Amino acid sequence: MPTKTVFKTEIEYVSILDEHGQYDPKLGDGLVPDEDLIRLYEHMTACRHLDEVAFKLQRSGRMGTYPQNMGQEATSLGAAYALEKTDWMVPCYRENAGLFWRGMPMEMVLLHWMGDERGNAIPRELFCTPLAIPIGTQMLHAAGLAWAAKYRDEKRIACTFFGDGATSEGDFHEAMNFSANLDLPVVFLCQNNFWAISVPGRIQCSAPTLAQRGLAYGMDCIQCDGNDLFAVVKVVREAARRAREENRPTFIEAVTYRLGDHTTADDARRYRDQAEVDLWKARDPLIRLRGFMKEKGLWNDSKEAELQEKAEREVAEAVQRAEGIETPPSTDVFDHTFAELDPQLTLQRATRRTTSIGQSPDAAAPAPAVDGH
Amino acid sequence: MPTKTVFKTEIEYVSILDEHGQYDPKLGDGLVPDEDLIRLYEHMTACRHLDEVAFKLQRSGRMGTYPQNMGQEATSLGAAYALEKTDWMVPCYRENAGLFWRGMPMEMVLLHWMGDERGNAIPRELFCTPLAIPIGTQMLHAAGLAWAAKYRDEKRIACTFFGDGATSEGDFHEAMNFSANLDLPVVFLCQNNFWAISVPGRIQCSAPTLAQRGLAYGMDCIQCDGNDLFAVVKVVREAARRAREENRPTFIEAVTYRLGDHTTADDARRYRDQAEVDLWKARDPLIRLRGFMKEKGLWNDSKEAELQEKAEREVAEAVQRAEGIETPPSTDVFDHTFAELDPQLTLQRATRRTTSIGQSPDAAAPAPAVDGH
Amino acid sequence: MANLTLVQAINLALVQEMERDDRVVVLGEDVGPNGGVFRVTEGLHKRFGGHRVIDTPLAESGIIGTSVGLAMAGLRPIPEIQFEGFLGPAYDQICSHAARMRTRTRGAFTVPLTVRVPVGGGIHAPELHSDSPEAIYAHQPGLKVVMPASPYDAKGLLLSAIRDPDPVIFFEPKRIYRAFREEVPEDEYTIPIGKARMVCEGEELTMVSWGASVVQCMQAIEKSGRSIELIDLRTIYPFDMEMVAASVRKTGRAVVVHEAPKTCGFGAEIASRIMEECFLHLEAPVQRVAGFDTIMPYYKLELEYLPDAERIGLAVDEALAY
Amino acid sequence: MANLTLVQAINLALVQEMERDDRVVVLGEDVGPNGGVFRVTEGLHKRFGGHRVIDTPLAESGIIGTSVGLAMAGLRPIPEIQFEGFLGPAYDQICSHAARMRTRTRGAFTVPLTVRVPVGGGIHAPELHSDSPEAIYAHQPGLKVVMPASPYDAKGLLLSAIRDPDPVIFFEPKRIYRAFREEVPEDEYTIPIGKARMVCEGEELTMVSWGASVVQCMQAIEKSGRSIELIDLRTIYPFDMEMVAASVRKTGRAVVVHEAPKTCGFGAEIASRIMEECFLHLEAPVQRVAGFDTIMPYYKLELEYLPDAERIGLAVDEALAY
Ligand SMILES: Cc1ncc(C[n+]2csc(CCOP(=O)(O)OP(=O)(O)O)c2C)c(N)n1
Ligand SMILES: Cc1ncc(C[n+]2csc(CCOP(=O)(O)OP(=O)(O)O)c2C)c(N)n1
Ligand SMILES: [Mg+2]
Ligand SMILES: [Mg+2]
Repeated sequence: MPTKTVFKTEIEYVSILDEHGQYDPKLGDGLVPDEDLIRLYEHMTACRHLDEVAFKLQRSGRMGTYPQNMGQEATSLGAAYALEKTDWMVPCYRENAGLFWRGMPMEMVLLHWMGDERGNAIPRELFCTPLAIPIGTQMLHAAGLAWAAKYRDEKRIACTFFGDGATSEGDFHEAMNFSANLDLPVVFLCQNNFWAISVPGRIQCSAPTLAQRGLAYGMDCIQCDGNDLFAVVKVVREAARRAREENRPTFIEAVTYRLGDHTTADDARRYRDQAEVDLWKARDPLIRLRGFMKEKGLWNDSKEAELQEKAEREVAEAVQRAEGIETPPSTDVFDHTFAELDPQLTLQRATRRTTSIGQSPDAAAPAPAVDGH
Repeated sequence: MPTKTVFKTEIEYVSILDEHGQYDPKLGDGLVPDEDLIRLYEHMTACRHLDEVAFKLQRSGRMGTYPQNMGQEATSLGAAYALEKTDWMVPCYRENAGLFWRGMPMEMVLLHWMGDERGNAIPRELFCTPLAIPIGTQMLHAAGLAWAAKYRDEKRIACTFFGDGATSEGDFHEAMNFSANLDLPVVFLCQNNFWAISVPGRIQCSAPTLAQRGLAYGMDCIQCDGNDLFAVVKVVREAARRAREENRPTFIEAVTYRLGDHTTADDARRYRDQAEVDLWKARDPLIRLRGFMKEKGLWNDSKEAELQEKAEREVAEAVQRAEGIETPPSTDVFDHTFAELDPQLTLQRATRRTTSIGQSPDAAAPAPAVDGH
Repeated sequence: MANLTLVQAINLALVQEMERDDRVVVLGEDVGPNGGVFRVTEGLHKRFGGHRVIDTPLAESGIIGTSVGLAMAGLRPIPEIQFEGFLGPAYDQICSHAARMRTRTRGAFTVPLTVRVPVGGGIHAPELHSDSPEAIYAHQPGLKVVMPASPYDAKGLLLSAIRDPDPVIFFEPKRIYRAFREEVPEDEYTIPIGKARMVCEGEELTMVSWGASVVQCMQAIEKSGRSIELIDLRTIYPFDMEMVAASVRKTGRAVVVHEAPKTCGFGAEIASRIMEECFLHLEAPVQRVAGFDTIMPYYKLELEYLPDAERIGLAVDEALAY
Repeated sequence: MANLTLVQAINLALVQEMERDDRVVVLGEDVGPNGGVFRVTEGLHKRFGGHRVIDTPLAESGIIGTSVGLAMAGLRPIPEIQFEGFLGPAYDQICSHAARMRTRTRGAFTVPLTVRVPVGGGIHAPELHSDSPEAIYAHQPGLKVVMPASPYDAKGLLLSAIRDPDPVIFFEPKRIYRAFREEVPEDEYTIPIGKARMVCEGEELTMVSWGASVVQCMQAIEKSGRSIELIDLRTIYPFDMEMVAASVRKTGRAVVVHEAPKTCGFGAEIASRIMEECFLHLEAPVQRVAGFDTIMPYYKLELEYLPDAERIGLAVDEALAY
């Protein structure tokens, strides 16, 4: 039936260091200096270690629900590495590796999952927004942040992180569409880990690739091996350049896998096969990078042992800091609702109650004892 | 940088009878029998005539805001013609031509715009949903209706109509994504008329085609000349078949133009050039079809004069019926809130007020005079 | 008759109604093989198949919007929204369409839809997993809003909701999902929407609450040693003003308790209605023990936010002393 | 000083604030060359350019969500939502993010955002163009909700809203967009958020209203011939309870008037607060003259739905006779 072709395109996949250790020097060389590689690997290791400790904290009742990052460290970290330190990072909740690279104190992430808003009081100079709990909503903030940077001609871009599931939300579409049509300097980085809790990727997107989501907006889009640090650095760096210099957004699908449960509240054995997990364990980004560094003579077992110890210490200290912080006073429930509290809030804060106190505040019984701290 | 191509595609454009009267018999012959062609042209004419009358009704205060269909009749009608009469039509608000073909009484559409819900009390056997006022929301209903038909194995599909602007809404994305991933028998028909009120198409979609919106879902997608009745019939028929037989949805971009203002509340001269309008006036689907029918010997000036008279009469009668209907009783404000009114609503209905009536209903003052009818 | 938790009672209602009526389908995020994040739909996928228990894309507006279509076609969809904090993206489809379709079409189309939503705080959950938006939906004409406070009620109310010809938002207080068990008959029974439950009778004061707060109210009553009548509303809209008014006319005093923020919470509606209908019987202003007019805090401070027996007791004392 | 309509007063405020502060940007559907469907942004695009006055894609969640980002970065975005009926798709970005960002981050990020939204009925508009959702947003902690009832107030309140460090929903009653003119100073002035306006003083009864209903109240008061004190709330959250309470303590009687449905409308909050704070002064229950608990009807019947002088008068008579 067709009478004329009006659009033609194709989507590419980038891999540099594959799961078998095969490395493409043409694409990879010069991408990441050796000393950076080592630091990146150290970050991955610390992140992985935090996952283990956090899991135990949750199990022993010292922390609430926690989502492990295990398996996805290369995507998060590679992207953070490819960005300028003053570019916005707009994460979901599985970006520990990247956030730590940026300088986010480990205890802030812990505090968040310990049910404490102080974990989100992110120093402005980190250019990171808080973890996003409602799925798919933060990409619009990234678009707005990038827009503001463009408005002020700051040459700052925004990179936003999200999962495969998030691409099903209407807000994802609107963020992509705003960015493409208003020419906003945004990098959309989808961590396709094949699962949204128990729902398989096929239910979120039945197209051959998730990357092609970008075609709907005429956006540059590309797929890469998300467990390959080099590939991630390469595609994010290129996307960041395009955003910074041309105000052109990019959609990146980083193919990766969540090795752990969705969160500590989840039991992935209920819905996925161990065989699949095992397959991906072999593709673990840490193993892969370590192998590469060993081959290159950058790494050895004693360095590894040292690093493990260091990571253990670092995490333990962070946990100590997070647990050591005093419980916030109950006035904290009130104090950040507005810049200035209105009379009703002021009264509720002072009396710690919502009931009226008769004809005049003086007639009130004393506030409950909980006021103490 | 790319290392492997993982997806390749192209998008086609279908045109059969172009604006210069050029006709492709290979694609067009056998598509629409001559007697149907005449009936379709009659519907277009009636629809066009209603537009003119409605405009005048609005200007003289006899009707509220009204959106003209002028220029887009071929898309709406071609699609309605290509569907089975028991397929769901899920329109936006510029589908008069198609709805009339389906059998929607003209006065119902008038009643709607006269601010009367009775215009939406659509006989079940028409398989049409009411006009959708909130943009972009009705496609999800189409997906649900199609899903129900599939659930019951009814071989009924749903075709939903919407504008270029609507494709910017999150709900559009979710409807497309649900349909593609859950294999729902839906035809998505976008009337790309280049404007969403005053906002040009470039702001809704900066991709080369709107049709490629479908690629994000791995959906079949195609572009066609929306002012070419034949092209619309062809692509919708094919899409309907695919939906019915294979539960595969299709996204169609019908390229057309809104010759009138957005609605009677709009003044398009504020934001678009007359030259653009003139260009599209030459592509008017009515002129084009009439020319074709004349060429084929199916039509002549006396038939045209007769038809104009008939259309005038038909519209006048519909207006008379719509205006002749009695104002609904004020109890109509209440009676369709629920299948059964709860006590509070029953009281509000009986007393026509929301104020309490003292300690018991008997103590109430009489209801206000407005109760009369 | 079995001793069930609230989760189990809802599960049982779903199973029985799906057996009885093949128009019933369950859809949402993770409701399939995983049985829902709270395991409310556990076993349904296995029993009824992927045809009737459907894992959807992660999109709340899509879940409700397609459910509206399913319902318009005559099915009885039961979408689950995973937490009340994620009702937001579906707000428009609920309020602009589900609630309006019958009115809009003068009854030509109806939307017999039951939206199941875990609700409320107290379970140490992350942000946006602990809110109480019932007043938002009670303010939208065309919706019914239900919130059971016990396993027995949950089963009976859910059956009524599913069979109701109009859209129902069915809030499930997650704090008591597994907090206690109750005898729940295997046999079919329904509890009418719009009828409250008299939890205990009393002479001195009327306490009105719903959802998980009913437990806090019971604790406060026990502590107080006073003769207090406790009404569990069960249905937020339409609510059982008859029972509330009769009680307040008897006691002359009332305290309303809920988790949602005070301002414009459903307590305001109840207090106003009590004033309107029992004015001459009132010995003291109706008191509202509610969440503060602040964002529900992260869980470290959630117990500072939620009404507890102490705050309720204080209100009772003051109302009685008035 | 010029004699301006409400539309013109808002336009003037926008122009002046954009001149003063280049962090202010205006965005939304049709706000650019078309000047907005109500012409509120008329001339802005020409004056300030497409850089600062931006036509966006047709997507309300996108408009608010990107505005949240713009505001987090320190700009002062003023998004327009074309009609209150289309706030629905943006509900989640408003309530889950704009309202919560300061609390969530302990002030590290703030959202100084002013959402402009035409509101209310009475203009013969299509479906979903005539609602009054102010109570919905008043119930969400972290938001301020403003609704001017006159051109003078509109200008002063809008400047306060734009300069407010927190998110403000600025409702513009479309029924009085052009219904009357008022002297509006060219010079800069602001009206504080949270302060009501005493429209007229009186001794027998207090009437509280806001938005377009204030006009209906004035008509009812004139008709009644009684001494009635009329308070125009101007701000819904936080509202000026001080002025309301002082008045009711004086008059002993109150009637609240609004267009939104009665149940859980903002009238419930006001009535409850009056009871809480003026109980011993009340001679009659506070009455609510409000929209019915039904969907706002299509325009043929909209005047049956909206409170008018007659319905208000009846409530006044009964409250006075009580
Ligand atoms: C709006 C919204 N809906 C539902 C949830 C519950 N939920 C939390 S995580 C999750 C799955 C997310 O999947 P994906 O986007 O792929 O991210 P991943 O966890 O796999 O990294 C769901 C459904 C939520 N947080 N927000
Ligand atoms: C959710 C929503 N937002 C805004 C509007 C106001 N509005 C009515 S029509 C329209 C433009 C629609 O454009 P398009 O989808 O291209 O359809 P067209 O009118 O061109 O046929 C807008 C913004 C609306 N009705 N619903
Ligand atoms: Mg995932
Ligand atoms: Mg259009």
